[in-house]
Amino acid sequence: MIHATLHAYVALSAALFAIGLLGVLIRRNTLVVFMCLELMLVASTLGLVAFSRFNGTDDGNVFVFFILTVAAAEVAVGLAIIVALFRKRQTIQVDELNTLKH
Amino acid sequence: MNALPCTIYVSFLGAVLALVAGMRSPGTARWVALLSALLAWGIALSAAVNFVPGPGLETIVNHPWIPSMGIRYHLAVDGISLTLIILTGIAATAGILFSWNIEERAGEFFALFLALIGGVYGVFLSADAFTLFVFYEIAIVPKYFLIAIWGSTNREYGAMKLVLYSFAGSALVLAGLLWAYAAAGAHSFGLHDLATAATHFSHSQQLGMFALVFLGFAVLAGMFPFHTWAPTGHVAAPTAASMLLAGVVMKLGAYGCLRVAMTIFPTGLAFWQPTIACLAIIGIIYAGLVALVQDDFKFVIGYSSVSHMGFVLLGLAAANAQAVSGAVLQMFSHGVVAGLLFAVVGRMVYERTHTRQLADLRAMPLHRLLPFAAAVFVVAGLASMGMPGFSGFPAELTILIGTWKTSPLWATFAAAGVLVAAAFTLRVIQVSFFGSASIADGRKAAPAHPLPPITLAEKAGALVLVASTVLIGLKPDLLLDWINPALQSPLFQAVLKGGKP
Amino acid sequence: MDAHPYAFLALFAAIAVAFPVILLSVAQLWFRFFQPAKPSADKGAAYECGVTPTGDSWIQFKAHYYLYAILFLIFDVELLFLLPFAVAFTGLSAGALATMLVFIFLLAEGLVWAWHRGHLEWK
Amino acid sequence: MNLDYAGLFHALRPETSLVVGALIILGLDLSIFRRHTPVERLNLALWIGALAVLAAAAHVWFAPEGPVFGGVLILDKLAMATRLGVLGLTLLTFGVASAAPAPRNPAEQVAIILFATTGFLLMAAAQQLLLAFLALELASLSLYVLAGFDKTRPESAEAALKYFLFGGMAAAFLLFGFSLIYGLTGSIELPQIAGQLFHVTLSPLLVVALVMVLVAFGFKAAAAPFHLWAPDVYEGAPTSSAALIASASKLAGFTLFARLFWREFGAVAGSVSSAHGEPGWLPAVAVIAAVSMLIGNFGALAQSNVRRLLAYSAIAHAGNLLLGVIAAGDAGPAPFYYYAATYGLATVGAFGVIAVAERAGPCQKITDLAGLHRRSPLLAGCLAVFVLSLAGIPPLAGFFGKFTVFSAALQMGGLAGPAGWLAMLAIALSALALYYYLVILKQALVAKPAPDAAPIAVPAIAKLALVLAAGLIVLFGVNPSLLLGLF
Repeated sequence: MIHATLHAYVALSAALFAIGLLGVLIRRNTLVVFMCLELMLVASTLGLVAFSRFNGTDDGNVFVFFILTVAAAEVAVGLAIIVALFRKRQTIQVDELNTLKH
Repeated sequence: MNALPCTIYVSFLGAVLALVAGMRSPGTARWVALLSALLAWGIALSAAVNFVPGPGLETIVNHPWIPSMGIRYHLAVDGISLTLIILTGIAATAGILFSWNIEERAGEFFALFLALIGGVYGVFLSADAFTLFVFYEIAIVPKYFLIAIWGSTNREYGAMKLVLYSFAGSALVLAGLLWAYAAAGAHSFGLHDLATAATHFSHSQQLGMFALVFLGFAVLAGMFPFHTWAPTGHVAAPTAASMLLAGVVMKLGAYGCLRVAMTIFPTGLAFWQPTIACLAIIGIIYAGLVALVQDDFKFVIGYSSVSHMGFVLLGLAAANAQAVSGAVLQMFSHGVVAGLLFAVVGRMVYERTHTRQLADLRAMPLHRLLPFAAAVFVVAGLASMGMPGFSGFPAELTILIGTWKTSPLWATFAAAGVLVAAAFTLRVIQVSFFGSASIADGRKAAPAHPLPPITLAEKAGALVLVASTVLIGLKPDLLLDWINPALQSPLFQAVLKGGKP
Repeated sequence: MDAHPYAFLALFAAIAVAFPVILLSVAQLWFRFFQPAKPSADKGAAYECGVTPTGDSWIQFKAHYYLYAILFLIFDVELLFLLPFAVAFTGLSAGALATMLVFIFLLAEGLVWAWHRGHLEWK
Repeated sequence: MNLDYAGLFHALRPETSLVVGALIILGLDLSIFRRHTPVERLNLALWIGALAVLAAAAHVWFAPEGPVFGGVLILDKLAMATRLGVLGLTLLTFGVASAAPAPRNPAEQVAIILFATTGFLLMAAAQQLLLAFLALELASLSLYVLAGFDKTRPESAEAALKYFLFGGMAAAFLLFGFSLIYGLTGSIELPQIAGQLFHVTLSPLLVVALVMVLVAFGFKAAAAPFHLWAPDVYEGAPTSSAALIASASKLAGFTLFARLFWREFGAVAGSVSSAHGEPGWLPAVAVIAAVSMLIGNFGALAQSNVRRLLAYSAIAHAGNLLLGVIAAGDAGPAPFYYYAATYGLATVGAFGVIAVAERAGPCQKITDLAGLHRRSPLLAGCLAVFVLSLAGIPPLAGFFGKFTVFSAALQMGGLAGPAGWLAMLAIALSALALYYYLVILKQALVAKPAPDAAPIAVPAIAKLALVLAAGLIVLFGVNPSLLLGLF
């Protein structure tokens, strides 16, 4: 089996995080932005697992359990908000959300 | 002696009561306000009667307020603060008498008025920098509402400008005090402790702190070029408020300069002395000249009080025993006289003729329409010119002599300022009251209906003020005997020594 | 030589790929030469069992089902905690058991709440 | 570590009572009261919620000090003070909610407020990365829902979405930072992490981690340049939610912030007390604080909407609070705690006044407050107290908050270093700030009411809450030792 170094894992999680952040910043569709948020969470999850493995402590793994739960809760709340907004505004494009003046 | 703090509490309590009473009827609010002001004044006078002049502050109350920061609620009195407390009592009583005709939201008016007065009493009584600052800011905010709600011309602009200037000044003071407090090791805000600690500060620190604190207070004292709030504010303010502004609030600034900035940082004073004196003289002459060309009666008075406060600052800057005592005397004198002038202009004349344009006033022979007002205004004018027999004379004379000791040049310029003051005062007396109807060139002629007569309240208020200016003019030692011993205290000795150029 | 024991898998895979490819390419050729495209409105219409279709076929479906999705998600994630709990069950102290029971109770309470609010009835 | 569950349950009694209260509210609302009008259901829920909060406060008051469950939670003076403050602010928020029109499902609103408060309580005491993250998320998720609670207004949902997106991003940043910290130190317990970091130097990875966590808290605290969500949320969210977001969550958030950075990264704090300070997170925080003060104050000058004005002033206050956090290293948490608590009081009060005023018509523009002194003298008086306290006028609590924070910052080395300059900047800007606060008061106390403006009737509960808040502000301002004595 392949033996990846810790750096590989950290690099991968950093890359995932960067991709997610990029998506959050440039995508206009709320749902896609939303997925990118989850991607950022998953990135740190990967980091935690890797660190947990290489540190030899279990804290990271436990942390991951809770992150998954929190992510699920975030999905629940986020979806609810998006649906509520869609019912009012018939759009989920971020740049069309300009009722509140800037 | 121990009754003096009650002046503060009585005023604040009176504010609350006036607010409550105002919900029932304006009349009750008026009487509540008048009674509490009289009570406070009476307390001050009774304290003055058995006041033993001596060097240094005589502690009245002193107990820990915020122990973790070494802040104490410390009230004390000496001759200087007693003088100004008496002045506050006079101004407050007169002010309430002259705002007897306030009908709209009277309760709130007198509540704010008394809150301001309470803050002023507190400043004059504090011996702890934090306590002093708290009372100082309590005195600032009511001014905004007094002017913005009950004021006249351009009131919201005037009010905002005045309050922002004052608050910016107090921010400077706060910065300086906090800096000194931190540099002193954050043990105490007591004026005495700070002064002792300040002796260990580096020279540059002293200069910086003095600049911050003095400038902050001097803004409120109307020092050139930070005086511009004063004329607009005075003009916009209702009569009683401008009486308080000129009479008492500007004194807060001067008092702060003397009691806080100068006594804590004498070294700083020694450095900045010429600058301050220069600004003071510019203020005297510039404001006088501007007053000479104003068309608005109230602007004349507004600039005149800037000019007179210039004398106070000059006396402080000269920083020798005579000049400083003269400055304090001038604070008292100007407080009374300016109150009188504003009372005549704002209440007696404007409320009846509804114009303050000198051109309009000259068209109506006011000395016949309002003889009492004319008489009072002449007295006040003479007093503010520094005519012998009125309080202005000993005050400005003492300042000039004292300043001469420090620098003859300054004294000469200031003397020129006296002449300018005489000029614009005579002009305004002549134009406003003794202009004859013959020159009515199409302007608003003499009003058809006779002007309403001067009310009893106005007469009472005017008499109080006239009496005090004449009394002090004839017998200045009444106050000087309090002031001079106070200047013997170590703190002031440091000032007077450090002040030598 | 005897083939690798899994060689036939490769063979099957090759055939599995080749078969549809061949058929599709033949169909493509047939279409190209014998049956050029003649599009028309009737042809393009959505098929409604012979009835002429009405309205747009891109209608919006009600989003009510997302509540089910969310509820499912929550209870799906619950497994994440229940599995380790079940595995380590025998070695758990009373306190841990109580903690877990609190957790399950809260989830169940949530379900009951959703049920009572009528989020489980398909409207 | 031996897991002491009894101790855990014992220490979590405040949170337990809150959650139980929420469950009771939901249960009653579904069973007995489902036929009643929304207003009745709201009042019932509010009363039960108030009882739960009081019970929690009692538990907090009598809780023993010390670490809990192997140091996952720490119940020290800061935790206790913050918990009390948060509970008090939640009570006042209930008062605000009682004044606002009842939403379609009131019980859920109160229950979610209680859940958010539970999150705040845990934030106040968390001493472990996992618990800190969970507490923060519990609070944040509840607040997202609350921000979008008014289903009748699209602004509300929009505010919720913006808040959610920014908050989610903050959570991701926080988590990534945490994962790096865990990787660097191999532990998620603050003390161990601190012990580990004591040896290491400022490695690039650690810098990344610090920046990530800092950004996350910048978002949560609405500190510039991460403040963009604040004005929209304050404007769009229901008034009671905005009050909670602006007050209790600020207090708990800053407590967690200070605890995390001083307990965990104390070794790599760097220094801002001298002109050439060592690198560390303190200089970064100082920069954020300065930017927040500037953007907040100057942004507020341009506002014509009272809620957005409050939002920008909140940004400015966040800058001052960061200054307090910086100074907490030397002066302890008392100054910034006092500042945050009294600021929360004033903000809740201001939003309470807005909520009551909304009963008689919309209250968005500053001019909507015109002539408040005629329409309801009580409201006008309370608003004056709150706004002047925000402006920092003695004898109100806001003044002493600024005073103690600035003096603590100046004691870090006078004007020798950035801390001192920052304090000076803050003092100067507070003079500027008086202007826009007076603009509000000018409408409320000076201007004449609009011809069609009706007098406003203040409900009893709201009256109680407002007077209580105003009284507390005066009390704490006149005698700050009441709060400082908690430390």
